[in-house]
Parts: sequence; C-alpha cells; structure tokens
Amino acid sequence: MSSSTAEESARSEAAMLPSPTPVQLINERGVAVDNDTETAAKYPMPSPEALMRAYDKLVTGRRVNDQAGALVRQGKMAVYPSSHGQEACQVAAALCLDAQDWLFPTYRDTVAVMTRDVDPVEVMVLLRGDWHSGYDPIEHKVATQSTPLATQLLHAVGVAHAAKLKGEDSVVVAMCGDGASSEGDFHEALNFAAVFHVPVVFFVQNNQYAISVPLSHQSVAPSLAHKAIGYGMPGERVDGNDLAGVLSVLGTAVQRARDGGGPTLVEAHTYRMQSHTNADDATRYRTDAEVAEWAPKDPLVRMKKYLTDAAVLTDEAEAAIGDDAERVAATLRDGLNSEVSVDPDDLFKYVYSEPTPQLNEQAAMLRDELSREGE
Amino acid sequence: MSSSTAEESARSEAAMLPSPTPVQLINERGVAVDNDTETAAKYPMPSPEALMRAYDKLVTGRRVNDQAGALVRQGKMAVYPSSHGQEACQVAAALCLDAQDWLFPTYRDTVAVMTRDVDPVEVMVLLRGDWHSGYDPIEHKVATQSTPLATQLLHAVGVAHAAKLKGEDSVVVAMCGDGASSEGDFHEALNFAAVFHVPVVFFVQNNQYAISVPLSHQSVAPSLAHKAIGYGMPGERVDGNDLAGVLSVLGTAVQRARDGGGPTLVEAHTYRMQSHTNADDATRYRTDAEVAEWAPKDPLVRMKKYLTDAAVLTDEAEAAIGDDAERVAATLRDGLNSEVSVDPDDLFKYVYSEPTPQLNEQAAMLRDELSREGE
Amino acid sequence: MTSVADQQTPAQAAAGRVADDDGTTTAAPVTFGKALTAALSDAMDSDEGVVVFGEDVGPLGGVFRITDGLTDRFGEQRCFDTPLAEAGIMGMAVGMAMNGMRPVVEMQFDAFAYPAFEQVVSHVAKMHNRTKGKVKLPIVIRIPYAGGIGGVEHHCDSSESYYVHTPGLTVLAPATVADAYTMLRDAIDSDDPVVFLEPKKMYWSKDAVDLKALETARRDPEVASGIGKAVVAREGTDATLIAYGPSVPTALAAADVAASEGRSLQVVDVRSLVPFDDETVAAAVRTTGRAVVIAEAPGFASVASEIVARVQERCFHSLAAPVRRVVGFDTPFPAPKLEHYYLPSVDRILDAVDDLQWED
Amino acid sequence: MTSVADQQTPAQAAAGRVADDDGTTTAAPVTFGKALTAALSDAMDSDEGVVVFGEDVGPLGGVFRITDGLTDRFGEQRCFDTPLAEAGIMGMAVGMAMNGMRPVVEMQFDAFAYPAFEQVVSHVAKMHNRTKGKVKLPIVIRIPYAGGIGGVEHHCDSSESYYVHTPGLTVLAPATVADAYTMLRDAIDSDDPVVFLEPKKMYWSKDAVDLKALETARRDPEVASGIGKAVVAREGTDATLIAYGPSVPTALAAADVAASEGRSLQVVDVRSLVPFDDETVAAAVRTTGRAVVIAEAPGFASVASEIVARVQERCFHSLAAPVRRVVGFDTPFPAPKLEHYYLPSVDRILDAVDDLQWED
Ligand SMILES: Cc1ncc(C[n+]2csc(CCOP(=O)(O)OP(=O)(O)O)c2C)c(N)n1
Ligand SMILES: Cc1ncc(C[n+]2csc(CCOP(=O)(O)OP(=O)(O)O)c2C)c(N)n1
Ligand SMILES: [Mg+2]
Ligand SMILES: [Mg+2]
Repeated sequence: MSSSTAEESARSEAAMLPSPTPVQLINERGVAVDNDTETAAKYPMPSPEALMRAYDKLVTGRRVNDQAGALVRQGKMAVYPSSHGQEACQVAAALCLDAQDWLFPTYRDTVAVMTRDVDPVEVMVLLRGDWHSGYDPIEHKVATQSTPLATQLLHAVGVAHAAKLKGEDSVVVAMCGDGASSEGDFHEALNFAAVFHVPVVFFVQNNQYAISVPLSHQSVAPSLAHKAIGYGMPGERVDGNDLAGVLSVLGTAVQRARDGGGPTLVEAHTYRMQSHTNADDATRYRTDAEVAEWAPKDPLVRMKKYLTDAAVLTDEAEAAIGDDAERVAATLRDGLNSEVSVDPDDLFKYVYSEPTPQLNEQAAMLRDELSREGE
Repeated sequence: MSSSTAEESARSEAAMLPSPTPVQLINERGVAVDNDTETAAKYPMPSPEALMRAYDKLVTGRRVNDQAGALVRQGKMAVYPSSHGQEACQVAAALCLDAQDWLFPTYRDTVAVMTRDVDPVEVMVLLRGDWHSGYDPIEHKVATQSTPLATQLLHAVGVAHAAKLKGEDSVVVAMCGDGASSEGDFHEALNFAAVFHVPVVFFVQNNQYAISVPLSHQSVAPSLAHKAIGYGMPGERVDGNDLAGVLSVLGTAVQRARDGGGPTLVEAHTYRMQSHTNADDATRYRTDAEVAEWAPKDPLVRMKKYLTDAAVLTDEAEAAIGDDAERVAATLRDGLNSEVSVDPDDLFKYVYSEPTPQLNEQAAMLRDELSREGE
Repeated sequence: MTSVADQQTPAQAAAGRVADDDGTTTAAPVTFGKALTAALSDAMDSDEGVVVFGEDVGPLGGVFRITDGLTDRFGEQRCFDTPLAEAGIMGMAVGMAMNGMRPVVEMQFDAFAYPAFEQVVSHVAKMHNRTKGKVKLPIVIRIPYAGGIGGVEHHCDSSESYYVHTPGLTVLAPATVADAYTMLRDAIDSDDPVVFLEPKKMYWSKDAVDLKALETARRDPEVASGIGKAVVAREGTDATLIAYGPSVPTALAAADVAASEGRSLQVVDVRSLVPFDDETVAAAVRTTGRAVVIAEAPGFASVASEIVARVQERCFHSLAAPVRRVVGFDTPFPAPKLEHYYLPSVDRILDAVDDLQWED
Repeated sequence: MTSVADQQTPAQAAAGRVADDDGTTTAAPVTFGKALTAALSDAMDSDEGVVVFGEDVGPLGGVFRITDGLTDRFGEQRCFDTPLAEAGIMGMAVGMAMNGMRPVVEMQFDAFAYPAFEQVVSHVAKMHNRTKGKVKLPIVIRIPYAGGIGGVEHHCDSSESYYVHTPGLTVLAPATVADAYTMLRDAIDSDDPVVFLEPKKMYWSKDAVDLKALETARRDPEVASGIGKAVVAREGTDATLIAYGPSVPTALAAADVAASEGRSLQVVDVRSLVPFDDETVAAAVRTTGRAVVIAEAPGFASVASEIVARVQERCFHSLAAPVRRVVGFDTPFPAPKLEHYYLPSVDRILDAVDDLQWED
C-alpha cells in the first residue's frame, strides 16, 4: 500500500477513536485542567453563565434524587432508579439541547427529563404506578422513559431520520447505560445512524454496573467509545462527573450533528452511587470501599468548588439555587402526597385510536362488574 | 494522562485494528507479495503441500458451484445460493480446522461444508427440499447451514464456550456475510465471545452485497474488521480471493484461539460473481462493468498461475485435480437425479424427542387421509 | 341473511360500480402483487409522509417486487433500503412515526420479522396506550407469510397468531386482489399500527379488478374502511367455512366441490383478524349451525382457536356439532416436498365437513 | 372420576408418602422460590452438564434470588452472569447444548425475553426437527411471568401464548410449591427445550413440602415426569374451572367461595401447557358439563382460546353451556394502580360460573 493511503487511513482512524483517557475540563479537586491545545479547542470550557445555569440544575437534580428516595421509603412511589452520582450527565444531556431537539431517556434519566422542564409530577406518574407514562412526549420532545434496554436508541434514530428528511434542524440525544450497550438494538441503532448520517448523539452513561453486573463482565473493549469506529462515527469518552466536561463534549457532538456531521457516540465514565433501585441490594455484589472511592469524585462538590473559586458562585446565588431545588422537591412531595384516582375505563380507551368492538364489550363487562360491586 | 499510558493504549489499539489494507500473500497476477517483515511473520505463506491441497478443493468448489447451478436449471434443486468467486474463502474456512473443531456455515457456504468432507448429496437435501438439513451436525462438527442471518454466530460462541468449560481443544469458525454484520446477533455474538474469551474465529465474507444492497448501504465504517476493537478483539482484513492469504490469516486466528488467545474477527474482501440465488436478478442493481472488474481477481486463476510458476502444479496434477472435481460433480448429479421418497410420518416424528399425544393424533389423521386416498 | 350480505367491502362496492357503469366488468386482470404496488404508490402520491423501507425494497423492488418502481418514482428518500436488521427497521419506523411520518416497512419473509419482535410487542403495539394516545404510530408492517411456494425453512411461517395476541396491533389478512389494494390503503390510512399479512402464494394470482375505480371509490366518505369487517365470500346453507388469507381460495374450492356433491357451503372471509368481526361471523354460523375454521398456521393457540372459541361462545345453541378446525399441524412448517401433506386441502376440509355430525 | 383422580403428580405422590410415613405432614413451609432454587441446585448436583446463566444470576442470585447461592456452591463456571443481551443468552445456550451441556437460562422478566424471540422460534424450537433428532437441545428457559406484584410496564406480561403456539417447545406452568420443584427437575431432565413459566406473584407463597422427599420420589422410576399431565386440584361436581400458574390459586379461592354458596366447583390445574393433557381435562369437564377457563393473558388467540376450542371439540355433547373464559382483557398489562381491574378475580370467576345457563 502506498504510504499516503496508510496515512489517510490512520488519520481517519484517529478521528474516530476516543481520546486516550476520558476528557476532563475540571478535575476532582475542582480545578480547571490544563488540556493540550487541540483538546481545548475541540472541547472549550462552557461560559460561567452556562456553568451556573447547569449548576443550578445539578443541585436540583441531586435534590430530586434524594426526595424521590424518601417518597419511595414513605410508600408514595413504587420504585425509583436513582441517578445519584450521575447528575452531571443528567443535566448536561438536557441542557445541550435546543427547543427543537429531542431527548430519548431511560428509566434512570428522570432528572434529565425534569431538566428539560417536564413537570416533575407528570414525570413521576410512571414510578407512582398511575400509568405507564405521564407527560406528553410530542409536546416536550422527550420520549417516554424506556424500560426495554437500548430499544429507544432506534426510535431516536427514526426521529432524527424523519427530521433530516423533513429538513428540520433538530438533533436527538439518545441515552443508555453501559449494560444496554450489549444489546443488539444498540448495534443496529448506531449502524443505522451512521449509514443514514442522521443527527443523533448516543450518550452512554457508563456507571460501571448493570444492576449487579460490573463493566468487566459487559465488555472487554478498551472503552465503550471504541465501538464507534466500527460504525464509522467518532467516539469520545468523558469524565461523567465533570459537568463542564460533559457539557462541552456533548455540546460539540450536538453541534456537529446539527451541522450535518452525523452521529457521535459519547461515553461518560461515572458511577451509580446507590443501589440499582430501592428493590436492589448493592452490598451483595460490591464493596463499600469501592463506593467510597467514588464519593470524592462527586459532580456537585467539584462544580461548587470551581464556581466558588472563580467567584461566580456567591453565597447568595447558592442560597437561591438551594431554594430552586427545594421548590422542585416540594412540588414532588405535594404531587405525590395527593391521591390520584385512576379510571378503569382508561384500560380500554387508548389501546387503539378507537376501541375495537371487543374492547367495548370488555369495558362494558368491567363497568357492569364494578357497578354491581358499588364501585 | 502520562505518556506511558497513552503509548500503552495506542499499542493495544494498534493490536486490535486491522492492517491498513487487506492482507494479501499472492496478488491478482499470481505473484507472491513482498510483505513487510512483521506481516510476513504474522501471516506466513502456507507450504506448497497445503496450497496444493487447498487448490484441489478450490477447483472442486468451483465445479460444485457450476454443477449446482446446472441442477437448478434442470429443476433438480429448488434453489442454490452460489459462492462462485468466493471459493477461496469457502475452502480456507474448512481447511483451517482440525477434526475436533467446528464449522458454522450459512446457506451460501455449501462448498465450505463439502470441503469438510460432508457428503455432497446430504448437503443438498436442504436445497432439494427433502428436509431442512441432511447431514449430522454432531458427527461432522458442522452446524446446519443457517438461514436466519447472524443467528448461528451465537451458537458458535456457545459451542466454543462449552468446549472451554469442558477443557476441549476445539476451535470454532463462524461464518457470515457483510449484510449479516448489521444484525444485532452479530454484535451480541462478538461481545459474548470476547467477554467469555472463547476460541471462535468470526469469518465475514464481505462479498459487497446483501442480495441487492451494496456494502455502502450496510456500513460506513472504515472496514467491517474495524468493529473488532469495539469488542476488545483483534480484527483483520484479507483479500478474500487470495487463497494463500485467507488460509494464512484464518490459520493465524485459529492458532491464536487454540492457544487461549480468544476470538478474532476476520473480514475477507471478495465478490459474489453471480446473482444472490437463481431466483435473483443482479442486473437490477449492479452493472456488468462492475462484475467484469472482479473477473480478473478470480481466486482460481491466480492460484493456478502461482502454483504453475512455482512448478508445484504440473499438468498431471492439474488433470488429477480436475478428475477429483468431476467425481464430486458426478456424485451430485447422480444423487440429485435419483428420486428420493419422503415419509409424511417424518412431519411428526422429530418435533420432540417423543411425539406428543396431539402429534400422534395428527399423524393418525394424516395417515388415515392418505390411506383413503390410496397413497 | 341480509345483515351478512350487506357487509360489502369498498372493493366490492367499487367493483359493483364498475360493473354497473358499463354493464359488464371490463377491468383487465391484475395480480395480487401489482394491486399492492398500486396501493403503495397511490398512498405515497396522496400523502407525502408515507415512506417505504426495508431490505431490498429500493432498486430491486423487493424480493417479491411489491415495491417495484417506487424508488424510481418517489426518490430514495421515500423508498429506500436499510442495513440488514429487522429490529433496526422496526425501531426506526417507531421514531419516524413519532416525528410525523407514516412508515410502511417490509419484513422480507415471515420468520425474518422475529428479530423485530421486541420492538413490535413492547413498542409498536404499546406506545399509543402508554402515552394515552399522545403518540400515534401509523406504521404498516407488511409481511409476506404462509406457504404454498415450496420455500425453504424460515420462509413459510404463518406467524399471525403472535401478532393477533398482542393488544394494540391491527392485523389484516386480505385474500383477494381487490382487498389487497383497498386494505393496504386502509392500513396506511390507519392511525394505528397495522400488521399487514400478504399470502405469498397469492402474489401472482389474478383478478379482473379496476384499481382506478377502487381508488375513486375509497374517496367516497360513505365507503368505510375494511378494517374490522369480514365478508361472506360465498353464500351457502348447510355449513359455514371460516377462513382468511391463503385459506380462502381453498375454502372456496372446497365449497365448489361440495356443491357438486349436493352440499351447500357458505364461506366467510375474515379479512380483518384484529379487530374481529364477530357480528358477521356469528350471524353466518347461526344460519347454518355448523362451522369449520380453516387456517394454515399450527392450530394450537392460534387465530383458528380463537375463532372456534368465539363462535361456540356466541352460537352455542345454534350449533348442531362442535366447531371443527382444519389447520396446520403442530409442527414446524415442512420442507418443500412435504408441504402438500401439511397445507389445508380441499379434501381435508370436506372430511371435516363430513364430520359435522349430520346424522344427529 | 377415578381416571381423573388417578393422575397424580410425582409431587403429590411424594407428599402423600411423607404424610403416610409419619401420619401427618411434618415438612416445614417452603416458598415457591426456594423450591425452584433447590431444584436448580439438586439438578446441578446430579448432572455436571447443567449450567445456569443469564442476567444477574451470579453473585446477586437473580433479581428474584432464585439462583441464590449457586455461584458460591458450584463456581463461576456453572452459574454465571452474561453480558446484557437476551438473544445472546439464548443463542449461546443453543451452542452449549449442541456441545453436550444442559443450559438453564433465566430471562429476567417476561417482556425481556422478546429480544430472544427469533432464537427461540427459529432455532431452539426447530433444531431437533431440522436435524431429525440428531441435535438435541435440552435447554430450560426460565421466565418469571404474569402480574400481581404491582410491577411497572414490561414486567408483568403473560407471554405463554407466544411459546405454546411454537411447535417444538415444551411449555410448563407450575402453580404449587411441589410442582415448582418437580417440574423444574423434569424440565432440566427433558431432552427437549422447555419454557418454564414462573408466576412471579407466587415466588413468596409457601407450602409445607418436603423437598428431600420429592427428590427421593423422583428417583423412583415408577414416578413419571409431570410433563404432559394435568391434575385435578380440587374435586367438584357442578362445573369445572380450568386454570394454570397464577390463576390456580384464584380458581381454588373461587371454588371455596362457591362451596360456601352451595355450588361445587372442580378445579383442574393444567400445569403442562404443551404437551396438553386432553384426557384429564376432557374427562373432568364431562363429569360436570360446564367449564370456565381462567388465565391472566389477554384472551385473544391465547392458551385459554385453545382450551375452549379443545374442550368444545371433545366434550360438545356433554356441555350444558358454552365454555366461558375469564381472561385478561385485550389490552396491554396495566399500570400497578389498575391491575386489580385487570386480573381474573374470584368475583369475575363466580360471575362466569353464574352465567353457565343453569336454568336451561
Ligand atoms: C431488554 C431488557 N432486558 C433486561 C432488562 C432488565 N434490566 C433493567 S435495568 C437493567 C440493567 C441496565 O444496566 P445499564 O444499561 O448499565 O443501565 P443502568 O441501570 O446502570 O443505568 C436490566 C438488566 C430490561 N429492562 N430490558
Ligand atoms: C434475519 C434474516 N433477515 C433476512 C433474511 C433474508 N435474506 C437472506 S440472504 C440475505 C442477504 C444476506 O447478505 P449477506 O449477509 O451479505 O450474505 P450473502 O448472501 O452476501 O452471502 C437476506 C436479506 C434472512 N435470511 N434472515
Ligand atoms: Mg449501568
Ligand atoms: Mg454479502
């Protein structure tokens, strides 16, 4: 082979392989990282305003996780998969989007959904058990929180593909976990996105576990971001507890998609600080020591330190941000403490645009039954 | 990041990425390629004996493809997906294996199955329509030729996994096409193989088409072999029309697997010279000019040239090889010209180890029906 | 019987009109396959949001040529090939529908829709319900199904039972050229996801149908969608044969033979498996008091089981004999040389009719 | 009735023996879940080829803790976690079975088995037939299924109808602690692939069963496998309730209430959906002349449809009324707060029984 072909191929490979280590803009001590010029140019530090706005959401996100946990313990909610420790990813996934963009979240991405200004109580409809989903996905351009793993990535590709065909200027962020990256749908979604060259950013929160299964049993690849080259798209990895880093890396990928540059795979290295859900017992499969190692990497602590040191975050601002968080927590408490009534007729109403004769018969039977029971 | 980590990561990346261009040992003009020492060491030229043995099978393979095509035209066989043009891959896939090893072929890999000494007429049972498969997969360690794309790759991983658990010294070669690499099962198979570190060689015959769909609509990755790094295994690409190259690359991968080195992904660049099957019409989606470009790359022509120039292939040997091929073709003709009778009872016999009462009832009904019809 | 006879399809209505206009039916014979192609083409013409995609549906026109010419006519953006991955096709369809399009996807063969099963069951079927109708998924899933073409394994499954059992899916199984056209148009017009089952052995069957007239007839707001409507395909008084898709011609042939033997068999073409037309089916069976359900799929827990269950629930006191089934054996679909043993045949249907306790 | 009463399960036989030995049943209460764990453990003990794998089945012991302790006891090679991919799990099981092992795989929840559907339908079910028995696939697919635990969407599907309709699969649905043990052992011993359905709401239900005695009883060659055998779970004379899995306790409770109201209801626990025990079921219905089939799955084209169809085919002249169904609505499984409207209840069963035309 000619050396120019070899060089070209090496260059295109390099463009798709992730950085040798996860991108980081602010380190664990809350200090800005002195990145090389190339990295700094590709992943610029967000503006102080952007960071402050994001920090506000970060604090609210943590508060939502805590509040939801409490509501589960009080029996107001059936189950809550907490994103405690992953809030930087949650917040950035929503904030990197414009109004015309779409978000495809999973069951764990409640905070991301709320960060996109979906009503917190509507979000909780699913976890309270009133219905399978509570908000309007079309209005908010936020898909239902997906439970069947990785399936939503294909929906995201479809939305992006339709947007492209219709000439819309929308970008789609599709979220999933490290475990979900093993599913066939992950593969098909990334490949479709690359082949159709559609504006999707795949955002994998690698929180090191799929319920009890550690990453090492999920993949032996150098990183999950190394999967990207196999589809012909760039892959990048970022410190998922560094809000500035995640904002920047996602921002760059979203901009690239918006500019017609096609899809990107972003892997955030983070950690699920709590059990998979309240129904899980993480002590069965990991040590407290391991969890403790991640505590100092907390996304809030480091962001607070950085913003305080930069004199952007004042005591006053911090108080206001705390108030914001408390307001959301209060909304959640109020919403979940008030009883909602469910309507048995709803069982039949939405299966099709119009109920079939069979469903009408079944609805009538149930109504008759309930009327005889005096319900 | 420290420069040593960066170097290490670059080294491990380099070990998993394929060569910048497909490996080739004998070029299109039948001349040995002067590879760099690293490549030459990794992929040595097979011995003249090995090449002669393989060439014999190559000639037979081509003859089988031609004969099968004729039998289809004569109505003796329902359908035949020809591997004309891909015989180097077919032959190498079988010859790289030892007796204790397994082969997982697809519908197109009839020649590979025969090269592993499965009776040609038994192989054709499927395509003649007598039954869904005609040979004993356990006896030959050759799985049934898989129709549902990519599904067999997982079976291959399972066989290898069991072999590893039982301490067997077996390697599994699992075949699929370029199109099949888009299926979710491809992804899951490669990932399982890597995570469980089992002795499988995934062998993708990239013949540029999935029925009518060209590779460019299937993948925009630098190559299919670039998918390997996303699973943490080495990927390699080879000129699939270069029998010596395929033998060598597969041989190296099989040896690596046998030595406990885990799985490898090998992509062979080749071309489907004929329509997908006799039922297909390739002129609807590709030009004659494109096909013509591949004609001079034919695996037989170049191998014959090389072996003749090396004075290994004499006229006498060539004649003997031709006789071998004719013998197989005659076996096929005889086998397919003799009528086989099918037994309606077979419909019910093999659904379970023992027919259920329901199946016995149904079999009795059919027997009764047939006896009344005087069949 | 009028209530049954009144259930006309738009197809029948249109065909009638054509015949009325000039006294005779002058339409040229058209194949089932070409009627489908015309339906796709007309639907793409009438609604920009309709997009067609799948494996080999572009330049090749599909392995059965049903999408023949669509890429030429509407461009690569409206009819295109995808990478080879059925879950991918189905999942992408979900997203495109969420974003306002009306995807019509082709699964190349019945058994090759199985990789998409999770997408179909967990999303396509459930999204409308999950979102209380806020997200509509007007997706049509075209599936060439069933046997009779000597296909190899995995190419002949009758997979309808998997879909009809999944709430949220509309499942259509046309059996005539006219229905191929109108029901595919109905399916594309539906705001609900539709599994559209095409009996592959009938792709080449012909009927004198004026597709233009059908197209015009559909615009008449009086002509309702065929979804949810069975039809009496042949009148008869002694027993009712209930069939759909590839079994309808077999049932009609059996009725022909029976007629020559002095027995009058009614044939109901179910057409719409979900929603099911209980009214037409039950009314038909009540007139004869005897019924045989015919289907190619393995009988166990199938559409045929459901029809038997529904008929006995609704017509119990009209029944002179148990409802019989002539269905596929509970075996995998056999290899080509054995399929004639497997498929419901005229003789097997007549045997079942003979068994309907006429002496009682 | 003797023919019906004779159909004893090995479990009953064993339980009987325990009771006989010391006059009373002294076994400590054991949960359905623990009986399953014991079955896995005993099977792994008795056959080295038995391997257990799936998602979270290793150190965690499965989300329902059914595989609790197996990795500790048998090592990571015998009970292990896989990457998160159900088709992967199923496809790997096929290969391991081809190479001489007996894989027992866990699908974490019903709806999460759908990604493996193609592997199940196109390979697991068909390999034995495809190879004329040369390749056997002794695979057990454990699926926690059905509702009653207030689970969110995708965690409560009753997916049995998909599997029973697929020839080549044995489908078991135990409803008692003793059957949980013996039928899982039967499943693992079977040379055919078995879909083993575990009603998740019953994991914590207890019964005084001596698992050791069951283990011993199984070694008696006289005690046959429970596969293909229904049992009469309660004698009764007025009507027959036919149920399986999670509906069996509901049916028994309904029979209790009916008894207090003076109506004697017989309850048949189907247990083995495929193969189906026509003999026991038909014999039972013939004794009462009335039947109600109970199941949680949506009714359309379901196991319940099949049972209705079979019963009317076999017992037509013994039936005083149409066979009724009390089944899931034809809707997706509802959110937790609505599931009590959906699930077959004692009242709904009694309503159906009232409807069996007692006046006729
Ligand atoms: C198709 C499918 N299989 C299995 C499950 C059950 N399940 C729910 S969450 C989970 C682990 C997911 O891990 P990961 O993708 O890393 O996301 P995380 O929970 O860590 O956010 C599993 C196995 C599921 N929801 N969907
Ligand atoms: C799951 C599945 N989907 C679709 C098909 C139909 N089909 C048969 S061969 C083929 C193309 C396969 O292309 P490739 O993998 O490149 O193999 P090749 O035929 O070129 O050898 C398709 C789409 C199938 N067999 N299985
Ligand atoms: Mg995770
Ligand atoms: Mg190909």
